[in-house]
Amino acid sequence: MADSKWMPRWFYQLASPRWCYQICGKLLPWFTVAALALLIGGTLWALIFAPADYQQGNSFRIIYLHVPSAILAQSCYMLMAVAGAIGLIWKMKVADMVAKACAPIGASLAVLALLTGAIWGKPTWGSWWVWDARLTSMLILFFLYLGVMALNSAIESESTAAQATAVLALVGLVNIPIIKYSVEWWNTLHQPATFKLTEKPAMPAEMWVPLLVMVIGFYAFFAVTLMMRLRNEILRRERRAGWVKELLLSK
Amino acid sequence: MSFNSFSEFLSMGGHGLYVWLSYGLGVIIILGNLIAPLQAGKRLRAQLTRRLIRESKGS
Amino acid sequence: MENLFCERDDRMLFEGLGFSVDAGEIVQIEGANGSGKTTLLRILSGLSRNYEGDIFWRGEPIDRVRDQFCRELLYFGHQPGVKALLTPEENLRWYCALHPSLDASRVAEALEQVGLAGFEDVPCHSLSAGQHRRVSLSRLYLSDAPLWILDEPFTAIDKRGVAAKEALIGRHIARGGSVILTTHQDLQGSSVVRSINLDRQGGH
Amino acid sequence: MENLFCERDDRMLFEGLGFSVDAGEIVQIEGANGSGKTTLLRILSGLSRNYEGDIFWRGEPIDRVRDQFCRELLYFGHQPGVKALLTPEENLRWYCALHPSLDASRVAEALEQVGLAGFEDVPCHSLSAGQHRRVSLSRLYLSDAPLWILDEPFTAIDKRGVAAKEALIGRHIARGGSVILTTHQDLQGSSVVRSINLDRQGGH
Amino acid sequence: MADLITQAASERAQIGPGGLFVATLRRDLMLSLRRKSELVNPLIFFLMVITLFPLGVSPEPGFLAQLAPGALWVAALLATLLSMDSLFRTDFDDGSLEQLLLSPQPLFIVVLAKVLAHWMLSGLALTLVAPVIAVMLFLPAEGMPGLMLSLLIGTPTLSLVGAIGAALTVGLKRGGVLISLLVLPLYIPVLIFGTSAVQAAVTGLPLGGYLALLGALLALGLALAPLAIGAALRISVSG
Amino acid sequence: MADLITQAASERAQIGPGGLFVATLRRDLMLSLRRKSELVNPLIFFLMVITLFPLGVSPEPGFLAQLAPGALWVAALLATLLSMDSLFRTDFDDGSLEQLLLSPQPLFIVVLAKVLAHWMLSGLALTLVAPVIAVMLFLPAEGMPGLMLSLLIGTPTLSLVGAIGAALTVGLKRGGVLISLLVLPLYIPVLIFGTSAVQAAVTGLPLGGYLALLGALLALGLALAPLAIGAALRISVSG
Ligand code: HEM
Ligand SMILES: Nc1ncnc2c1ncn2[C@@H]1O[C@H](COP(=O)(O)OP(=O)(O)OP(=O)(O)O)[C@@H](O)[C@H]1O
Ligand SMILES: Nc1ncnc2c1ncn2[C@@H]1O[C@H](COP(=O)(O)OP(=O)(O)OP(=O)(O)O)[C@@H](O)[C@H]1O
Ligand SMILES: [Mg+2]
Ligand SMILES: [Mg+2]
Repeated sequence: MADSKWMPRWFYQLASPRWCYQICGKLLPWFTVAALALLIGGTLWALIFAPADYQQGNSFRIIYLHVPSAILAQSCYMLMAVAGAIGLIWKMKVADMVAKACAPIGASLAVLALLTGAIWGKPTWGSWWVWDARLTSMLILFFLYLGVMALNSAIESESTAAQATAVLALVGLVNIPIIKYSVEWWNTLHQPATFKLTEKPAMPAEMWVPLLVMVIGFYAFFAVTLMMRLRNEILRRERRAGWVKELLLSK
Repeated sequence: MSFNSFSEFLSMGGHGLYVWLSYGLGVIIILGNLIAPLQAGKRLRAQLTRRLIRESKGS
Repeated sequence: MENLFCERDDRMLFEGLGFSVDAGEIVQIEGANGSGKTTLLRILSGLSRNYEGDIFWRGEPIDRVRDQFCRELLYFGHQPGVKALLTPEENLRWYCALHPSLDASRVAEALEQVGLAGFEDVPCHSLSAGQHRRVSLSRLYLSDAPLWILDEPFTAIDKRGVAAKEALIGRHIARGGSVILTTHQDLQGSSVVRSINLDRQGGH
Repeated sequence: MENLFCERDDRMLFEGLGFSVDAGEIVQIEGANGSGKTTLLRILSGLSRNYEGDIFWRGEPIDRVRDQFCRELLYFGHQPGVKALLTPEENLRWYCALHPSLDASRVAEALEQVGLAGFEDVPCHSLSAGQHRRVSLSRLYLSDAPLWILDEPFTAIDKRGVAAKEALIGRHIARGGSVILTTHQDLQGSSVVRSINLDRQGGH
Repeated sequence: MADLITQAASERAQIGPGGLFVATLRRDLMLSLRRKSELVNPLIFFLMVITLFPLGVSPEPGFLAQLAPGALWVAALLATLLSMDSLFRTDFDDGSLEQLLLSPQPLFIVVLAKVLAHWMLSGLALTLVAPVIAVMLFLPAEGMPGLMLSLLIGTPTLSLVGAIGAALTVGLKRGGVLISLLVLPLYIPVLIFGTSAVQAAVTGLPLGGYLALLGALLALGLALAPLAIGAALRISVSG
Repeated sequence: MADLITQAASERAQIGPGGLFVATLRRDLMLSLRRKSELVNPLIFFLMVITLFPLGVSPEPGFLAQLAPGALWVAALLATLLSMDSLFRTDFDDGSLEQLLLSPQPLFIVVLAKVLAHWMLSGLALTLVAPVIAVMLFLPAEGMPGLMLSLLIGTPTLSLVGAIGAALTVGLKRGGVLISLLVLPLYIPVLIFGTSAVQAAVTGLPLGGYLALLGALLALGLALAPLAIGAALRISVSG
């Protein structure tokens, strides 16, 4: 775009689908190895070596999936909205594609957080679902993802779909902190801490270190799947470009 | 090592169902997120290559 | 209007199309049903942004002078943009507020000229198909905008109505305006018509 | 069809209008916008019952033979009756189920004849204005009904399309059918046209 | 010669009333399924109501359980009512309704098919998701059969009666009657018997009586409503 | 010569942005008032909900009083949401929206006028009838000011946010999205603060904090929503 002269060089490069495709291809093996190592190591640690919680017993081990997926679901939304904004303002195609690739990953992670939470809730609170602040705001985040995905699939023209989705994601982004605080406030008002989530400082190191490993592993895994989706999306949209034709025919 | 035997490990102190259900779901979702783009990518490449070959023959 | 230059690149419908419209000129876009006339007009008017290529208005890229361009444009699409629950007069008054190039003081006159005298305060849903479109067409009588983009303006209009509209377009041209239009009927009275045929273009 | 006789009495639009349509005849209803053409056609087809007077079908008052009349009538109104969300083919299939005079086995052929081959499975909302109307018009190719009532069938259709439709009407007439239609364009090829002008009538 | 034409038509394999019924049902289902964005998609509405009540009223399980039977039935009723307007309006706007009235096939067939399609995507769909929603509202498990049976028998009546209102108001461009006001009084008996059935089921009382009453209302509706709808449509289009 | 034309236009007494705002407001109000038969007329919807709850759930005053704040706010929210879809859809269908986007006047003026018109016939109307309805649901008299104030400050935000969803979905003919799905998550904070304010008022707690929060949301909405709506409209029409 003519009026974005002040953008640094790497930004331009990122904007080139071809460059982006190649750099993703180079990074993918490294991230895959890291993700696998961290996730498998973390899971073994979490399941076998970490001590049981004195209150919740072994059901506590669900935390090693639950918390990373919950954190990732939120980070993913932020990435999606930021990428959407970049696509909207600078008309950068790659950013649109990143935003589009984020939505299904984020939604699946939100599902994982919701399901593991629900499963955890049964032994801990005695019911699959309660209208608790965190649960409710996670459910709403999931709805936001659904909305973004539905809107994207409903619009046929790809550039229009990307723009519309970006607007929605941005509006949702403004709203996420508002939802979080309103829901938390609402809940503490009506239902004074019947069920308090375990607080972080209360955790000994042999419990939270594997958690940290899992969280980092989840980030690596997120990067892997995002890059894979992004590469597909680049290929699909740039199918008329010369370099894609060369690439495909060279194989 | 916080378990003394394998059966103890499986039962997770009575919470086996919940723990294994969660981890099962976790594995499914992680693998799904890896397999889905892999397969979509394969299909897409095959489809695009086929079209390219068709077009280059056609012209 | 010195120079309007327009160049487009689109995959399916037309490729490498380029033309310019000068003051005092009528450009008629021709083509069979589905050949992309409406699509082209929507792109030219700035409604649709799904295109590749450049459009210039008075020598400037259109995105730079969007505001000025809107001020000087009158667009008439397939849908007449007439509210069935409002009367012709109410419909027009709103358009006058919306677009500075429309002269609110001549609404009654315009309605009379399109043959709707006596129907000013009938809600549009009890007008006939042709009268409905005439309500929207009466904007042409109010407009000072130099560029008119008209998509099949004569649909459902009777012969006398068509003749009157053609005369109006002729007068607009004479005043130095320009018109881009599509129609499946032949333009009869008008002289300075240049036509662009979309059927020749592209793979459709 | 031996004898169709029709007589109407209405306050505002037309008074003492009376005409009959024979087999192999085209009757063109003429008149300016708002002169009552659509109103007349809706009355004739039995959609509107707000009239005074008598209409006969094959010599019988129409209310007596409503069922038979519906079976032998094809009506085409201002609104094309095409669902934007369905594909042309799905649209037509439903019409075939609705009306026994339409031949479901020829849907593909009819779509090809109106120039929509290749668009069978595109939802109608992404068709152009003319293509949209063509979907509805393709019912004419399917129909065995002796009487066609067509309200401005050529709107938004390009010239080649109009010629094809006129040829079709000609064939229908030759087979002994009859047609009542309105249009603001001139019928070119057709021979046996009798026209009835509503402008002369009534106080409008 | 003219008679030849007519004869040709009658010789062809004709699509009878049964075929028309199926074709209309398919068409209407297809239309609704393609237009997923339809605002008052009854299922979405249902889910919305269920999310909003805990947030708006109180998340307390005991209170929600008490609220559940009524809230579910009120939501079902509103969902039906809100989706009713579009039953004939889209057909009217695009001209299909005129074509429908000019068909020589019996009108009540098309009408019944349209109402059935509407019910399948509102009443039936609601009945099927009701258990899930009831769990989220902490309705006791004993109430489930009563809830599902009463919805299954009661909602078709809602669709039939609502269609009369929709047919009466379809031609109105301006002013006049409100479909809700026409229809709501007729809905009240269904609502009362329906919630009574659920409450009876929850408290373990026999609910056969309520279900029989709902069934009687349905039979009455099936017998009379199609005629009324057909007549109302003819009047609306002619006006 | 061409420049003469442009000059003529600029010499005439022009209708400025203020005039456009008033004209659009008048037009939208007129349209809604003429189309009285509109199904999702928020007031009718509100009244319906209030009639149905005592019938469907329980006529007990104590229970109803407890239900009232939430039910009123949920009804207000649903009424807004359901009437939202038509905000731009009718303009889109008949081509006025294209004209609107081609106007040289700032888009947010028209958008604000349309949202204001919508709010006057939904949120404002609801606020005005809310006391009557609250009495019918046995809401204690102490709750009234809280109810009215929270509705007055909260409902404009609902209209503003809903309009974003309406603008995003207006071009969609087929499939996919549900305006409700898009907008509902964004409504939750308003619902929570709104009902909290009413409940605080009923129990005699200070409600200034909640009202301030609702006001902050409104300010945020007023600042950002018109931009988002305008962008969304351009995107939708272009697609
Ligand atoms: C469907 C049910 C549940 C959902 C949707 C849910 C959601 C969440 C979310 C969104 C977080 C925040 C992650 C972050 O950003 O740090 C979280 C953290 C957490 N959850 Fe859950 N949760 C659920 C059930 C449970 C249950 C039943 C427990 C255990 C009793 C639990 C224990 C925790 C813990 C210990 C944390 C970490 C706290 C922290 O790091 O701040 N959750 N959950
Ligand atoms: N629903 C209605 N209520 C009241 N008056 C109506 C209604 N529909 C049409 N009219 C009036 O009846 C007259 C005839 O309308 P009609 O639609 O028959 O005209 P037409 O000859 O078909 O015109 P066109 O060529 O524009 O289609 C018009 O003057 C119109 O104002
Ligand atoms: N929303 C849409 N999505 C996808 N394709 C579309 C859409 N609208 C139009 N098209 C396609 O684009 C082509 C051109 O349409 P357009 O409306 O520009 O034709 P037109 O020349 O104006 O025809 P007409 O004379 O019938 O008005 C058509 O083949 C149509 O099928
Ligand atoms: Mg066109
Ligand atoms: Mg007419």
